[in-house]
Amino acid sequence: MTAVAAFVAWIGGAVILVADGRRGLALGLGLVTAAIAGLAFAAGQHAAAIAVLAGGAAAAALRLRSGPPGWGLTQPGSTPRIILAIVIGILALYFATSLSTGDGSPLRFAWLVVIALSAARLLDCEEPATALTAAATLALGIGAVASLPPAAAGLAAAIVAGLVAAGISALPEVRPHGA
Amino acid sequence: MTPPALLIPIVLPILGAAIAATAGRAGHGIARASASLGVWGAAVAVVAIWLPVRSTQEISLGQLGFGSPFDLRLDMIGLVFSLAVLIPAATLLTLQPRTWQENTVAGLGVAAAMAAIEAGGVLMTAVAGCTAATLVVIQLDVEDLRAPRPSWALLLAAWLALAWAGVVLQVVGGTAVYAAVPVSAMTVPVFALLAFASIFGGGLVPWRGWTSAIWSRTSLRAAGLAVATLQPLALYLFVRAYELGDGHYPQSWLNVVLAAWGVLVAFGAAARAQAATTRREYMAEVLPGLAGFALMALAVGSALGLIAALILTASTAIIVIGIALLPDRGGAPSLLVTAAAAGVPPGLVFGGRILGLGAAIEAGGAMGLVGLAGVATWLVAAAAAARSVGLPAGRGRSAVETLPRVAMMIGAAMLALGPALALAYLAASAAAADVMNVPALAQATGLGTIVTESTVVPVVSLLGPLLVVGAIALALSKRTGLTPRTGEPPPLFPLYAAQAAARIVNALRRAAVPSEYRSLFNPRALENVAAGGTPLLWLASIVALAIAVTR
Amino acid sequence: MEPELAVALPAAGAAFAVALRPRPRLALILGAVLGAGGVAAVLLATPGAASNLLGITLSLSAAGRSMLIVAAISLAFVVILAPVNAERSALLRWGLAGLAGMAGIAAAPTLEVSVLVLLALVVLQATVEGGRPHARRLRAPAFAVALIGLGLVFARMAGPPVLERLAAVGLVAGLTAALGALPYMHEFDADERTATSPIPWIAFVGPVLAIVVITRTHELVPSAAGAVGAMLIGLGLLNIVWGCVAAWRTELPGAAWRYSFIADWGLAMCGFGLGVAEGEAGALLILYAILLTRLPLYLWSRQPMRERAQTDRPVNLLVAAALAGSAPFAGFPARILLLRAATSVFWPFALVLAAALLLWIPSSLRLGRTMGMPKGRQMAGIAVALAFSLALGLYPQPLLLLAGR
Amino acid sequence: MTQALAAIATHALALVVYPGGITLALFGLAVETVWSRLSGGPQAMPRPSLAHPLIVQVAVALLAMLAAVEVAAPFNPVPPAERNLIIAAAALGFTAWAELALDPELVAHPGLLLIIQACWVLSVLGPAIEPETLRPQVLGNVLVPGLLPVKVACGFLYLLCLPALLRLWPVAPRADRRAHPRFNITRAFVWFPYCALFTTLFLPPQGEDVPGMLRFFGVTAAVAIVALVAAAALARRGADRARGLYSRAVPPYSALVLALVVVTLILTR
Repeated sequence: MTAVAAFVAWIGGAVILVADGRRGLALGLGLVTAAIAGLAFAAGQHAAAIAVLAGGAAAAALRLRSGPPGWGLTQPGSTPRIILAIVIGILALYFATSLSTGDGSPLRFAWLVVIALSAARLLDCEEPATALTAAATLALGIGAVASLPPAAAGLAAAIVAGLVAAGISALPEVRPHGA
Repeated sequence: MTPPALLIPIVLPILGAAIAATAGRAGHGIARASASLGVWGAAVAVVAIWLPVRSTQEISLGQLGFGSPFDLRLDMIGLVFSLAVLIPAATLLTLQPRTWQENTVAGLGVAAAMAAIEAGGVLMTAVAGCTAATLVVIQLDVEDLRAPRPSWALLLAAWLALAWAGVVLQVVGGTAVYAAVPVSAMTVPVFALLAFASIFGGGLVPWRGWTSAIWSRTSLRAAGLAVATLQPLALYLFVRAYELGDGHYPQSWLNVVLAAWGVLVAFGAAARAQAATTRREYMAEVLPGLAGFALMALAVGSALGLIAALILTASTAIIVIGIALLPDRGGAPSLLVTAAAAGVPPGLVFGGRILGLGAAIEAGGAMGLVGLAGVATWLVAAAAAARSVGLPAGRGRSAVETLPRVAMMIGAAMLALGPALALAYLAASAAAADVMNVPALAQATGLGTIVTESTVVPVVSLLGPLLVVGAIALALSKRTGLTPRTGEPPPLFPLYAAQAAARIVNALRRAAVPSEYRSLFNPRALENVAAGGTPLLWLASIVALAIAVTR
Repeated sequence: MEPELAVALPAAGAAFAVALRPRPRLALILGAVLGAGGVAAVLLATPGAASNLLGITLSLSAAGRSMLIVAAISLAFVVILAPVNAERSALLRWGLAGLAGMAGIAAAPTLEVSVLVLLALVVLQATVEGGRPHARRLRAPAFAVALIGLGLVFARMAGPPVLERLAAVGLVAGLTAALGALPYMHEFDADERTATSPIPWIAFVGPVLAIVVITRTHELVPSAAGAVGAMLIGLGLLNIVWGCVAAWRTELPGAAWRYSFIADWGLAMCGFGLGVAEGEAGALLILYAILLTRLPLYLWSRQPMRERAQTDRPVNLLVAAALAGSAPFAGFPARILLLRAATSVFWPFALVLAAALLLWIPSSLRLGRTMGMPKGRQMAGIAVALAFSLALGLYPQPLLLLAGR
Repeated sequence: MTQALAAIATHALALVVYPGGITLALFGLAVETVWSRLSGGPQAMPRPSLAHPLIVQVAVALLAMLAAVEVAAPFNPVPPAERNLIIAAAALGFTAWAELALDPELVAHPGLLLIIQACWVLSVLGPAIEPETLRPQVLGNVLVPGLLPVKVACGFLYLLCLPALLRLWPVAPRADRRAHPRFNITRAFVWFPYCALFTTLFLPPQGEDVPGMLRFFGVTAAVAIVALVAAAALARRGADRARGLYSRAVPPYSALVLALVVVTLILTR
C-alpha cells in the first residue's frame, strides 16, 4: 500500500514536472496530495492525512482556475523533463532503499521525489501558474516530512502545509509591470 | 581626584568637537575656540589628575562586549604621551584657522588618541587607535580630497593587527590588560603583530611613507595634526610592549632588529632630505627622521634608551608645531627650526640623541654597531639640514595658516632647552619606571648631571655655559656673513635605491593582462554568470559541496 | 501567549495596511499600533519559554528574540525617517509582513514549520508586482526552501554518516540560497523596488532565518558539525572576497550595495562556521549592523543613486568608515570577536580573515559616495544609522546579552 | 648649590679658556699659519673682527669648543668621568655642516665630505663598541691585545680622513676658484679638537703634570704635522688624485675596518 502511494507520489511529481497546462498541473498536485495523505493514513496519522488531503485538494482545485488551458503534458521540448523525472526517481530510489536503512523506504522515497521534482520544476518554468503549483507541491512535501514519523511536529505541520499549499494556489497570477 | 576623572581628558575634546559641530555653523571662530579649548582642557585635566597623586590611577567601568573591559589608566608614561599628543594638537587648533567640520573631526580624533593612551588594555587601545586613524584620514580628506594621505587600508591593517595581538594575548594569557598579561603570553608573534601595528600605523618606514608624503599637500593644517596624533601612538605601543614583557621584549634580537629598523627609518629620511629640491620637501623628512631616532633609542632595551626615546618623543611633539607653522620661505624661523630638529647643540634634540646613541653603544655588541650607524645617520641628517638652507621655498602655503614668529620662538626654545635635559631626564626616568626596572643609578641623578653606565653627562654645567657663550657670540656676530645662494644645491648623493623602487612600482602599476589573454578572464562575464540566477551553477555548486564534505 | 501575539499582531497590522491602502494615514496608524503590539509581545516573551495556545508549540530563542527586536527597531526608524521617494504605509506594510514571517520562523517548533512559513513569505513577495517575471522572482528563494527540505529529508533518514553530511549540504546550501549569497545569488535589478527585490532576503529576513537554520542544523545533524562549519567558512570566504571585489568594481551602484550585503554575510557565515561563542557573537554583531546600519543606509542611498549624485563630504566618509568596519563603528568589535574565534580555533585562518577584512575599504568608499549630499530627513536617517553603528561599535554588550551571549 | 656653581664655573673655564676657546684658537692659528706658508697662501693672517665675527666663525668656534672639552688634555677642568665621545664626534661633525649652511664657499664636494665623515665616525666610535664605554681616555688606555688591531686600523683611518675633514685637500669649492688657498679662520678653530681627539683616543693618557701636558701637546702637534704633510703630498698630486683616493680607497678601507670591528666583536664574545 505504502509502496503504491510512493509510486503515485513520483507519478504526481513527474506530471507536475512535465505538464504546462492547468489541468495537468492540477492532476499532478492531486496525485501528490493523494499519495502523501495515503502515506500519512498508513502511518496512523489520520488527522494529518485529512489536513494534507484538504489543503492539497483545495490547492489542486484552485489550480484549475488559472494558468494555461489544457493538459500540456507532452509539449514539444518536454522530453528532457521526462528523462529528468526518471533520473530523479532512480536517485531517490537509491537513497531511500540502498543508502538509508530501516523501515519506511516508501515514505523516504515519496519525500525525496516530491521535493526534488517540485524543485526541478521551479528551476525550469516561466509560467506563474506552474511555479505556484511547484511551490504548493513543495509545501505538501515538506509538510509530509514534518508530519510523518520520526518527526514530532505532527498535525500542526500538516495543517500549516495544507494551508500554505492552498494559500499558494489561491494567490492571483502576477505579470511584471516593467522596471 | 577620583578615578572617574580619568574620563575627563577624553570627554573634553569630544565636548569641544560637539560644540564646534553645533555652533560652528554660526562662525568658524566659535568652532575653533571650542575645539581648541576642549583639547587644552584635556591637557590641563591630565596634569591635574596626575599631579596630586603622582602615581598610577585606574578605573574599570565593566565589559564592553567584545572581550575587552572598559578600563582606563593614567600612569606617568600615559601622562608623557598624552601631553605629546595634546599640546601640539591644542596649539595647532588654536593658532590655525579651520572650518567647523575640520575642527569637529580633529577634536574627535584627539579624543580617540587620548582614549588609546588611557586604555587599560591592548584591545581598547586598538579600538581607540583605529578610531583616531580613521578620523585622521577623514580630516585629511575633508581638507583636500585629492591631496596625498595615508592609505586607509594600511592604517586599518595596522590597528587590526594590534587587535589581533590583543586577542592572541587573551587566548594565550587569558587577558589583554597591560598590567595583568602574564610575561609568558608576550611571545614573538604577538610582538611581531604589535610591531606591525606600530610601524605602519605611525608611518615608521625607511621608504617615503605617509608621514613624508602628506607634507606635499598644499595646506598643512591637517598634516600637522595627523602626525602629531598618530606618530606618538605608534611609539607608545612599543613602550607598552616593555610593560607586557616585564621590561623586556620576548627575545633580545628583537631589540637589535627594531633598533636597526629605527636607524634605517632615520637614514631613509636623511637620505631623502639631502636630495630634496625644495625646503618643503626637506621639512617633510624632518619628523620621520626624529621618529626613527626615537624608535632606535626605544629599542635599545635599557632604561637609558627608553628615557632618551621619551625625551626625543617629547621634543618631536614640540617641533611638529614649529614645522606646521613654518612658511615655506627661508629666513631665521626656518633656520632655527631646522637647527633644532637636526640636533644642533645645545638643543634638547641634541641631548636626547646623545643619550639614545650612548645607550646603544653602551649596550655593546650588535647594538653598538647600530649606535655607530646612528651617529653616521645623524651626520647625514645634519648635512641635509645644512643644505636645506640654500633650497628654494617650493609651493607656497596660505599665509593664514603659518606663523613664522611662533615657529621661530619654538625653534629657539628647543635650542635653548638643552640645559633642561636633566629635568627632562628626571621626568622621563620616572615614566620609564612604569614599564621597566630603572637602575638606581639612573634615578639618583641630580638636576645638573645625567649618569650613564660609562659616563656622566654634565648637562647644566656644560650646556649652560655653552648656551650663554653662544648667545653672546651670536648676538655680536655679523649676520651679513650669510652668503647669498646661487641656484639649487645638488644632492649630496643620488638616491639610486629610491629611483629603482620607483621604476619597479611604475612597472607594476602599468602591468595589465595582455590583450590576447583578456578573453580568458572577463570579470563582467563572471559577474553575469554568478549574479544571473543560473540554475546550472546552483546545481553544480551543490554537487561540489556534496563531494567536498562526503569524500 | 507572547509568541503567538508576536506572529499574529504584525501579521494583522500588515493585513490592515493592505486592506486600507486607499487610506494610507489610517493604514499607517493601525499598522504601527499592531506592529508595536507585536514588538511588545516579543519584548515580553521569555527566551525558551514554550506556548501552546493553538495546538502548536511556539517559543523564541534568545538570539532569535534579539534579532526580531533589532529588526523591529530597524523597521521603525526606516518608517519614521522614510526616504522622500518611499511611501511610509507601503514600507510599514511590507515590513510588518516580513516581521510576522520572521516571528513565525523564529518561534516555529521545528525547522520544517519554519521553512513552510518561509515558503509562504517567498510566494507572498513574488506575488507583489515587480520588475522581474513572477517565476524568476520565485525561483531562487523557493529553490532554497527545496534544498532545506531535502536536507531535512536526509536528516530524517537512518543510515551511514554520509546521509547526515548530505543533510548538512542541503541545509547550508539552502540557507545560502535563501539569503541570495554566492553561489546562489538571486537575480537582481538595481531599479527594482526594494520590497520586491532580493534585498529583503539578505538584509531583513535573512538574519532570523540564519539563526534558526544554523541552530536547528546543529540539533538535527550533530555529528556533521564539522562539515557544517567547513561549508559555512568556505562559502563565507567566497562571499567575502567576491562581495568586496564586486562591490568595488561593478558598474551599477545599486548592484554594489547588494554585493556589500553579500560580503557582510560572508563574515557572518565565517563567524557561525567557527562554532565557538566568540565567533557566533561576532556574527550576531554583523547581522545587527546589517539591520541597523547597512539596510537603512541602502534605502537612503537609492534616491541619490537615481539622481547620480556622488559626493565626498565628511558624512560620506563617515558612512564609508561605518560600512568598512572601521572603529569606532559596529564592524570593528565584530571583527575583533571573529579574529579571537579564529585564533582560538586555527590561527592561520585568523591571518586569512585579517587580510580579507581590508577588502571592505575600496567598496565602502564607493558606497559612501552614493549617499550624495544628504539633507533633511535623509540626513537625520543617516545620522541615526551611524549612531546605531557607533553604539554597537563601542558598547555591544547589551545586545549580546539580549542574545544570550 | 655651591657645587653646581663650581661645576658651571669649571666647565665655562674649560669651554672658553682651556682646552676650549683660547687654547684651540692659539693652536689652530699657529698650525693654520704653517699650512698657509706650506701651501703658498697669504703670508699674513687676516684680522678677523673680534667685535663682530662672522656668524659661521661663531658657530664653528662654539662647536669646536664643545668638542675640545671632551679631550683628555692634562689639567682639563672637565673631570674625566664627564667626558663623552659622542658629544665630541657630533660637535666636530657639525662643524663642516655649519660651514655648508652658513658659508657654502668653504665646503668643497659636500657629498664626498659626507662619505669621509662617515668613515671618520667609524674610526672614532669603532674602538668604543667592544669596551662599551664612551669615555675617550678609557679608550686611549685600552691595550688589550685582542682590541689592538681595531685600534690601530681605526687610528690609521682617522689619519687618512683628517686632511679631507680639515679641507686641506686640493679640492676647491665650486664657488671658490682662488689660485692659492686662503687663510681659513674657521678651519683654525677645528685643528685642535681633531688632532687632540686622535691623541686622546689612540694613545694612552698623559699624566696630570707639566711633562704630561707637553707630551700631550707634542703628540697633538705631531698629528697636525702628519696631516699637513699628507695634505702637502696630496696637493702635489692634484685634485683628481685626491678625489680618487677619498672616493675609491678610503671607503673600501673603511669597510675593511668595519669588518674587523665586527670580527673582533664576534671573537671577543
